[in-house]
Amino acid sequence: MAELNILEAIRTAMDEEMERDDRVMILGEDVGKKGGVFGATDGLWAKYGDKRVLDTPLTEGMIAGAAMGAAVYGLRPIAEMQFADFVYPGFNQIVSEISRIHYRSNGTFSAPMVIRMPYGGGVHGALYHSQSNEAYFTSTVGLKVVAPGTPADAKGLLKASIRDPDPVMFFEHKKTYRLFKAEVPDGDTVVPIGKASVPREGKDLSIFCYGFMRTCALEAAETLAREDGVEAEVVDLRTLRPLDLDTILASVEKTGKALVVHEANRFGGFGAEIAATIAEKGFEHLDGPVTRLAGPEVPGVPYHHTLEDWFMIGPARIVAAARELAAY
Amino acid sequence: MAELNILEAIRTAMDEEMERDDRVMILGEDVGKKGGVFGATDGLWAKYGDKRVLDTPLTEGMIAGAAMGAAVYGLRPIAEMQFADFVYPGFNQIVSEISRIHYRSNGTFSAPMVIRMPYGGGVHGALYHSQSNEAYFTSTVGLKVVAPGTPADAKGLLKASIRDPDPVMFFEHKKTYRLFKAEVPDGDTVVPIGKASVPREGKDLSIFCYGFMRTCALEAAETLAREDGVEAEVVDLRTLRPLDLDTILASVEKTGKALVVHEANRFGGFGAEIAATIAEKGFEHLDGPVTRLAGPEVPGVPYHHTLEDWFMIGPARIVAAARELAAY
Amino acid sequence: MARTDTTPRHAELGLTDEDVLGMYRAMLLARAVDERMWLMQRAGKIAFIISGQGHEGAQVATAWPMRPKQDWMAPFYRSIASAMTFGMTAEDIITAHLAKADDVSSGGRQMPGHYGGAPYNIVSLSSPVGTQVLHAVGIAMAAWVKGDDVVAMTQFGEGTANQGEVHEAMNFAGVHRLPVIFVCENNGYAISVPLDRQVAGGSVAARGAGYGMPGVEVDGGDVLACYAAAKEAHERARRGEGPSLIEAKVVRLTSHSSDDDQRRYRDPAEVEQLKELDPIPRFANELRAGGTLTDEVEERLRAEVKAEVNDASKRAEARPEPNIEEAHERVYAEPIPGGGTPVPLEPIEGGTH
Amino acid sequence: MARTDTTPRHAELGLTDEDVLGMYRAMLLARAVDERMWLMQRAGKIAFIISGQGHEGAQVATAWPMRPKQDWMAPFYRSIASAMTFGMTAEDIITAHLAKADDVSSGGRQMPGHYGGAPYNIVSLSSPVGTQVLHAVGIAMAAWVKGDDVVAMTQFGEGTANQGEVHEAMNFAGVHRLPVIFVCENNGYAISVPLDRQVAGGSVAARGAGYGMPGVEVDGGDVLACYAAAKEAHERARRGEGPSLIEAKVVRLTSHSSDDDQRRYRDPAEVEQLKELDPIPRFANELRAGGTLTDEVEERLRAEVKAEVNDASKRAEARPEPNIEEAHERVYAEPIPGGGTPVPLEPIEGGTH
Ligand SMILES: Cc1ncc(C[n+]2csc(CCOP(=O)(O)OP(=O)(O)O)c2C)c(N)n1
Ligand SMILES: Cc1ncc(C[n+]2csc(CCOP(=O)(O)OP(=O)(O)O)c2C)c(N)n1
Ligand SMILES: [Mg+2]
Ligand SMILES: [Mg+2]
Repeated sequence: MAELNILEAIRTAMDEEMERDDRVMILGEDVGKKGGVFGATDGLWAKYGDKRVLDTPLTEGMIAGAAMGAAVYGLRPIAEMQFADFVYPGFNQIVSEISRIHYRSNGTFSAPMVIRMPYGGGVHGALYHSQSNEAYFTSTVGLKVVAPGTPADAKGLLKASIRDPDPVMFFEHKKTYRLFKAEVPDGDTVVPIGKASVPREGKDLSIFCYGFMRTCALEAAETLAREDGVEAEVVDLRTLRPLDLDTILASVEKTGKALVVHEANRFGGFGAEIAATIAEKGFEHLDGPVTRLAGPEVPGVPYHHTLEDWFMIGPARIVAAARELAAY
Repeated sequence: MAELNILEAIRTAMDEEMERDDRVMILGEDVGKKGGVFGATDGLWAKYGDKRVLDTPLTEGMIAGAAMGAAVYGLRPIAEMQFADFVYPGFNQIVSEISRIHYRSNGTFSAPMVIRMPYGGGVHGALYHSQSNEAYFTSTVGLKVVAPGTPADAKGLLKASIRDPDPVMFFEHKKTYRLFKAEVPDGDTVVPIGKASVPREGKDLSIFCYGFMRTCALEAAETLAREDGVEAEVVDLRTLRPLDLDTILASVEKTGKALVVHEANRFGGFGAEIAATIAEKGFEHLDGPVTRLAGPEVPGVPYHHTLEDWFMIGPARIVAAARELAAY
Repeated sequence: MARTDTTPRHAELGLTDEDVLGMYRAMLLARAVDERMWLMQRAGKIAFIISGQGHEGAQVATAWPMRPKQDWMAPFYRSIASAMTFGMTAEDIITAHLAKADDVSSGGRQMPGHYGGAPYNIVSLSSPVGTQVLHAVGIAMAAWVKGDDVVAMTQFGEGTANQGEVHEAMNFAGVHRLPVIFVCENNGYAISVPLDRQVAGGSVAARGAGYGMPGVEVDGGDVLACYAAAKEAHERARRGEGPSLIEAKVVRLTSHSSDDDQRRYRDPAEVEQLKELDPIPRFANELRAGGTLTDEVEERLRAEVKAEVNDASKRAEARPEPNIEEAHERVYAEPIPGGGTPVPLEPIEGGTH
Repeated sequence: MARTDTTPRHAELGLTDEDVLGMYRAMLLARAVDERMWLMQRAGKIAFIISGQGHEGAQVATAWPMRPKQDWMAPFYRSIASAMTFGMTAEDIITAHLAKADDVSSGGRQMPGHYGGAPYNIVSLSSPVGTQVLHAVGIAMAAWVKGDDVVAMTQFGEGTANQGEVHEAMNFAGVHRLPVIFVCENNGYAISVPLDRQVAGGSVAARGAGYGMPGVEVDGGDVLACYAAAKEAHERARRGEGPSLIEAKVVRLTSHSSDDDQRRYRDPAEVEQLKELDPIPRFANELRAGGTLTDEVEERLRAEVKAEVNDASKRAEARPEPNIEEAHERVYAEPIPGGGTPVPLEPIEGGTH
């Protein structure tokens, strides 16, 4: 077991998969000699060369579309979007093509590929370097959507994503890249897509989260236990599509109360799907309204640090929301 | 009062607004001499000329982006996307630019413009001429989203949208274009954005719908009354963002049961937001789980008529879902 | 076969008489399939048709150098003749239009005109125009990364050439000298919008220079000129010298599609003259002048084609309809048992904070 | 002022001595502001800076023919010198970087480098590269529709030139001969990716031909050549002859931004030589050789600039910070009372099936 941060875990996953399978290649902006703007591909260009770690022109449509062509041909491309905020020029390829080619061709073509995207706020990136835009992809049938919150999950899920026969949108919360180190199993250990984890058990209420919010929720749960005697169960969804309904509903059945937390704005955010599903399928177990704690209804994280702090969700706001729900 | 179908109502709204305000212009593919592929702009090119009814190159990014530039300059552009399915090359401009310029410029710029898009299935259009992709836009802060279901609403809401100081995504269900005629107030009558209507009152359960589903829900409600003695209230949301919470919650308070119906796939669809909100804000009034009836989890409407029928929601399926909920 | 004294043009290009008659036959067949589908549409058997009539010369000629099952093609909705030259059969095309369960393109899931065929290396086409151009480039990139001897070809209209993705595709192909051939079939209209409202400067070929690749304009009704351009582009790609852009000036003999009426926006005189620009009689005349095509051969070919289309239609119509039990299948490559995706190796369970 | 006998180049272009000294001063001021912001960044007062150093010659020169408050500009993140030539003050720029409440660009909502100013006709810039090019075209379109005497200018890098939206913008502008000037500031890198990996064929100017517009390549360190190209483009636009594309070859004297270290990907020898390509001493030498610039004037200008930047910084730092009470405001143009939007005329109520 090595101690890695999330960025290192991601790099290791790609390195191991490229080593294992020569169909795996990386393409994106600045992924080559520079090693990516966050360093996720650092060292891979030197190791695998100019073609398998390919610097593309500054064109996300091309990155997504050419990756799909390569996947159709038989490669296993990993496309990096420099920031999730810049995926939109590639949206047509992702939504019209990558997600649909399998269905539209009656299963005769497929697009096994991964699109990696750093997302999330709290890094002084303002409106265009902070977005949590997972809802655009979780609502798109044909895609899988993954958002790990720990180094082991990042490595194991990225390996699973690269091997997956379907297209996977892989969300990496950039604030977590170097947030902490943790043990990561060596070698070929994968974390299955479609399975949530329960890093903390509790009986009083369930907190559903992913990405950076996992860290915040666990911290909040400690506070709640210490200060309120409230035992919160924390469910880290890890995969957003397909959603692990069994784990979610089992937790709601146990606690009777659900708090859904994410960083993106609330209206139409991914939390709506989680909440609606719990409200429908878990109706009989609910002892309080399914509550959403989400970012404010503004078009993006504002830059100035006090405005950014105002936007971001942290442990304190989770504690406050959980207290209110627990008291219901 | 004139008897118009929805297509005529839309054309009349544009005509009257262009007459009233010379800042209003139309741009899009084939909107000029041909009058649009559905005929929505028929006659306007001949009346207002080549510049105010402008045939653009086949480039949705340009249509959205140039419309925004024109709006910033002071015009009131109406951009037509030939099909909602083809909006994605313009997604970057809509999401990154049009929805955000007001906030990011601290209110000093704005983009008063309308994007009209024919959407929806049931017209043998298959995966790429049938999409109900409203959820991508309802989750985008900074946009308003409108989806009328009657000729009077289509005219009144389009006029309101053209006059609105913010960008409006205007969804026109193409199956409803010529579905029926109904009375439409003459002249300057607008329907306010942000207000639902209640075309049928009922006490047993509430059906929330919009667009073509309004027609289906009303038909279903008649069947339910006749065959089951169940009085369903039908709420036509008309505006999807901002959502008329007062009307929605008042209806739930009255009936205790909510059925949310839309044509798009269920997971992450706009219905999730409606359902989640009802589940949270209307929790105390609910006598049954908030139920969603939505399209299946496939990437689009398949073409063959039996497959298309399988996909589409009609009155019969609404009746079935309502029966189950009423019996809860 | 009667022959003239001078070497015919096609021989200079290395084509045998058989080759050119084969090309001619392919054009006749594509046209016959196309016409049959309009009949079926009028008979209510097909909901929609979008035609390749007028494009057949350029399509057969540019697809001719392509090596079936080795090279790849990313077609567009008018590519009936290209797709058939590259391997699809008349029956495949008609089956797709009838949306039958075993339609090779989509099993009845897509509208007519959305060609594709895994066994033929023809990438499944969607509707948003221009997206396929990037797929061809991605395939060429993959072949280049792997060192495979593969050329990718893609077709699109002149209206589509203005889409951003087409620009991104050509530029990327130019940067890495990828083995890809861009064929723009310029028929002067994008639905109702004429060339001068679509393409600034009026020439798509002129854009090649901005991507460091040759941009050649050819008369799309001159079959051998189209062939020569494509042959050169194919060799260039195989020599590792990179992509080529071919703009073939063709005519759209029909309305945009069965949903359109071109008399609304096209000058009646212009519509009147269209027939004269039909590439099929033009090629026939050339082959007759050179003595390659005789009445007798013509008759035989037309009879063969007619029989082939009749047979194909009959067989296609007899195929099974899709059934709704499968409508929700093949969304993901494999079913997801219990919400999880199978992955090949040992998974770890639970969280690991 | 000492003068030589021959007519100086700038006089031939119709520029007075005052004009060129004004241009030189504008370059000095932009550089001084830029350098000051790096200092503030190192001092922890600014989280991020992205520099225009090396681009000032091309920027001041191309913006010079533009008519403030009549023409429009859609800048990019290196456009410090352009934006200041077109009306923004040193204080505006520094205030934006400090994210103060009354920052004209965004009131502290956007990152440093995202210029905009309603009073100056400078369109608010976002981060996704290239989007602004379409805004400039849309403004030009609106002016053309209304018949206004307005020219729009936009700037972008050579990496950005490959984005699809830029292609769509140029093509549309070419189709309708819109009054817009495209300035590509080619500094040879898009972050770490060099020109030959970005631009197939190596020339952005060469793309003009594919859009029916002149594409001119100029030495971005030759201020007067840039001015001449922009002046001609501006006149052309006003004459209704349509858009122009100017590719100015400039140098990026700094790393891409304060988050980047160009020594990771750029040859040390290349980095070493950058200083020699600085447009400021180049222009100074030209003006000195012509006798327009003397030691005395230089000294005065530098002193003025220094004082201006000091004052601007002081005033900017004293401005108020944004407060969170307003953070949720100005999402929509007006508040939505009770979920409804006010519309000017009599509404109807309820449904009307
Ligand atoms: C992205 C997108 N926008 C709009 C359409 C609707 N549409 C289908 S074909 C077409 C015109 C295409 O013109 P061109 O590229 O010249 O090809 P042609 O049909 O003339 O062969 C349009 C606008 C579409 N399919 N995709
Ligand atoms: C759509 C998008 N993708 C990626 C980025 C990240 N990014 C910012 S600047 C830049 C390089 C731009 O290069 P160029 O256009 O040559 O301008 P330069 O910075 O060299 O002046 C990149 C990749 C972005 N801002 N927007
Ligand atoms: Mg065409
Ligand atoms: Mg550059």
